[in-house]
Amino acid sequence: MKRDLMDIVCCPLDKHDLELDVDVEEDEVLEGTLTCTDCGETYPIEDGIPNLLPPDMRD
Amino acid sequence: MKRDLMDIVCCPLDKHDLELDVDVEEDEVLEGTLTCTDCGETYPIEDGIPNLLPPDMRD
Amino acid sequence: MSVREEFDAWAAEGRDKGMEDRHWHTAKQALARMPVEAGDTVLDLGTGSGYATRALRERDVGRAYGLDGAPEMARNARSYTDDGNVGFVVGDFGSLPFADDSIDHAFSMEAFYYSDDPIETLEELRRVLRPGGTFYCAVDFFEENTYSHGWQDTIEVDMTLWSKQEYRDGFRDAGFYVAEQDNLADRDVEIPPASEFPTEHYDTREDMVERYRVLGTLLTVGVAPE
Amino acid sequence: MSVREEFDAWAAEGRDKGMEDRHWHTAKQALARMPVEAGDTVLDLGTGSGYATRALRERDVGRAYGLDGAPEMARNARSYTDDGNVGFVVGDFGSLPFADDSIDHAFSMEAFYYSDDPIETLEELRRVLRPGGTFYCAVDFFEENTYSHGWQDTIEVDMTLWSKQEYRDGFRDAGFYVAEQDNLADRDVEIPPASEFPTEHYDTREDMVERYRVLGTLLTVGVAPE
Ligand SMILES: Nc1ncnc2c1ncn2[C@@H]1O[C@H](CSCC[C@H](N)C(=O)O)[C@@H](O)[C@H]1O
Ligand SMILES: Nc1ncnc2c1ncn2[C@@H]1O[C@H](CSCC[C@H](N)C(=O)O)[C@@H](O)[C@H]1O
Repeated sequence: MKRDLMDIVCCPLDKHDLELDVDVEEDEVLEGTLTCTDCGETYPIEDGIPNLLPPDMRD
Repeated sequence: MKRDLMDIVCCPLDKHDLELDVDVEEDEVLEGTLTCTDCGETYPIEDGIPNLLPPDMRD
Repeated sequence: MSVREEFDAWAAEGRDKGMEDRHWHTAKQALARMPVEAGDTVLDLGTGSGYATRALRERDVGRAYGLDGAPEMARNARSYTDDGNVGFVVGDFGSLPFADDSIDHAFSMEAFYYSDDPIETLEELRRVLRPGGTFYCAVDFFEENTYSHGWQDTIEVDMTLWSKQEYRDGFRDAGFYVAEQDNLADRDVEIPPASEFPTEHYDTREDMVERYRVLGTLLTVGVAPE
Repeated sequence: MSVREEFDAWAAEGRDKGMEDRHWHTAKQALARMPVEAGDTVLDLGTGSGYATRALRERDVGRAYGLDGAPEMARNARSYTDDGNVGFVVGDFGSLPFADDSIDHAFSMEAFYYSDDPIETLEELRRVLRPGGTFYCAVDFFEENTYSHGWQDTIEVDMTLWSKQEYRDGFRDAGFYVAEQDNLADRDVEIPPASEFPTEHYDTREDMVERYRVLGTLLTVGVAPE
């Protein structure tokens, strides 16, 4: 994901802003974590794709 | 014109309600006059068709 | 010349019927897309022969009104139907004789660009449409359709030649949301084989195909906000 | 079975590409009607192979995002483009991970009816669209298209079978204005001569013509109010 996705993305559960932690970045963020600034729920970024499914639908 | 046109028709100039005077009526109003309840401008109904052009465009 | 004089003359010559036949090819497509419901009140601006007003009524709307600035057009239109829920009114695009929020949906074919002041006309439409009401505006005379540019020379009423982008911008300037824009292909007009070109109007078959099947009729759909 | 399991399996079998080829026939018509402007942010719901996301980007929008509930679909979609202004997100229709008013226009082809709760999905869309933003919802699976009714038997995700009227009502229940509804004819699919019928799927040529050229794809366009 490109960093400018942060402008519009939010926590799918409570719609609060997310915080980005980057593990691997090239042209875009390839691995990392998005954390809700309100409820603290975390969402993984894998192979450049953020997984923003509600946690109970993730697996 | 049918009388139910009165529900939605208004003076083209100031958008106030019109008052209907009927001269000839069969199934619908064939001849008559529409008069603005505010500015007093009159609009003819001829052969069942109201002429609601602004007066300066009428002829 | 005034709209009244120009188009009263057309009506007297029976040109209302000829337009109906030609315009139906694409007007029917625009009409089919309109989200009208049973009981709605709908308006056809620059109704000419009134065919679109009649077609909307067939979709079970409550009342369908056709407005035209030429009394002879309205008179002809009235003579083509005896449906009591269809009515015709003589009036001008720039000063609509309808109350605020009184119309559910409005349609116009090949008429909008004759307006004296198109933005004013759009503002008037916004005023008379209820929130969420649509204005389906269909025109063959537009910037990208270069084949239409010569029409102005044959008509004494001033015509507005907007591009697709100018239609979107104009609708927004007047406070409409723009919901859709499309070129409606005329698939009904017959296009002769290549050997018959040049014709009176087209140098090549490709030109005529571009005019009708590609450029067709420009439809812009506006939605009135709250 | 969950959306994730069902459609991850489809992605693994390469069915995303087959859908792209078939759905393009009518999806391209819906996309062409969208009133997008340069710089807009657009969203493709249930993006599959991502073809509509890519097509919107070609219209010079600023950013085009495809959302899909199946990670393998999003992974495939990502692999088909290296345009930095196209992005893919895994997420569910019922809990969109986008801020209020953050999207200019949204599109969806053959995906909406998989939603767990279609009204909730429409409400979510209304929330993320800015006032005046549109949702172009295209489906082949709808009540009037009886040829599609059997699909549910082959898919383990529950599908919503709405009629044209139910689409209009559902959009309005969720607070959308309905700007347009249309059946987009698939004119690209080849229909064999009558002598080749019955085929595996159609008893008669007339049936196949009705399915593709008449019923086609149902498009409903909603506009988000203030
Ligand atoms: N300013 C204006 N106010 C009201 N009617 C107008 C107008 N300018 C043009 N018209 C009307 O618009 C019509 C254009 S011709 C198109 C007629 C019809 N809609 C059709 O598709 O065939 C004429 O009948 C003309 O009288
Ligand atoms: N509830 C849900 N949330 C997110 N995506 C969903 C979903 N239900 C179905 N989908 C996705 O919607 C897609 C339907 S298949 C259609 C794909 C593409 N739009 C095309 O036209 O070909 C699948 O990729 C599936 O994973």
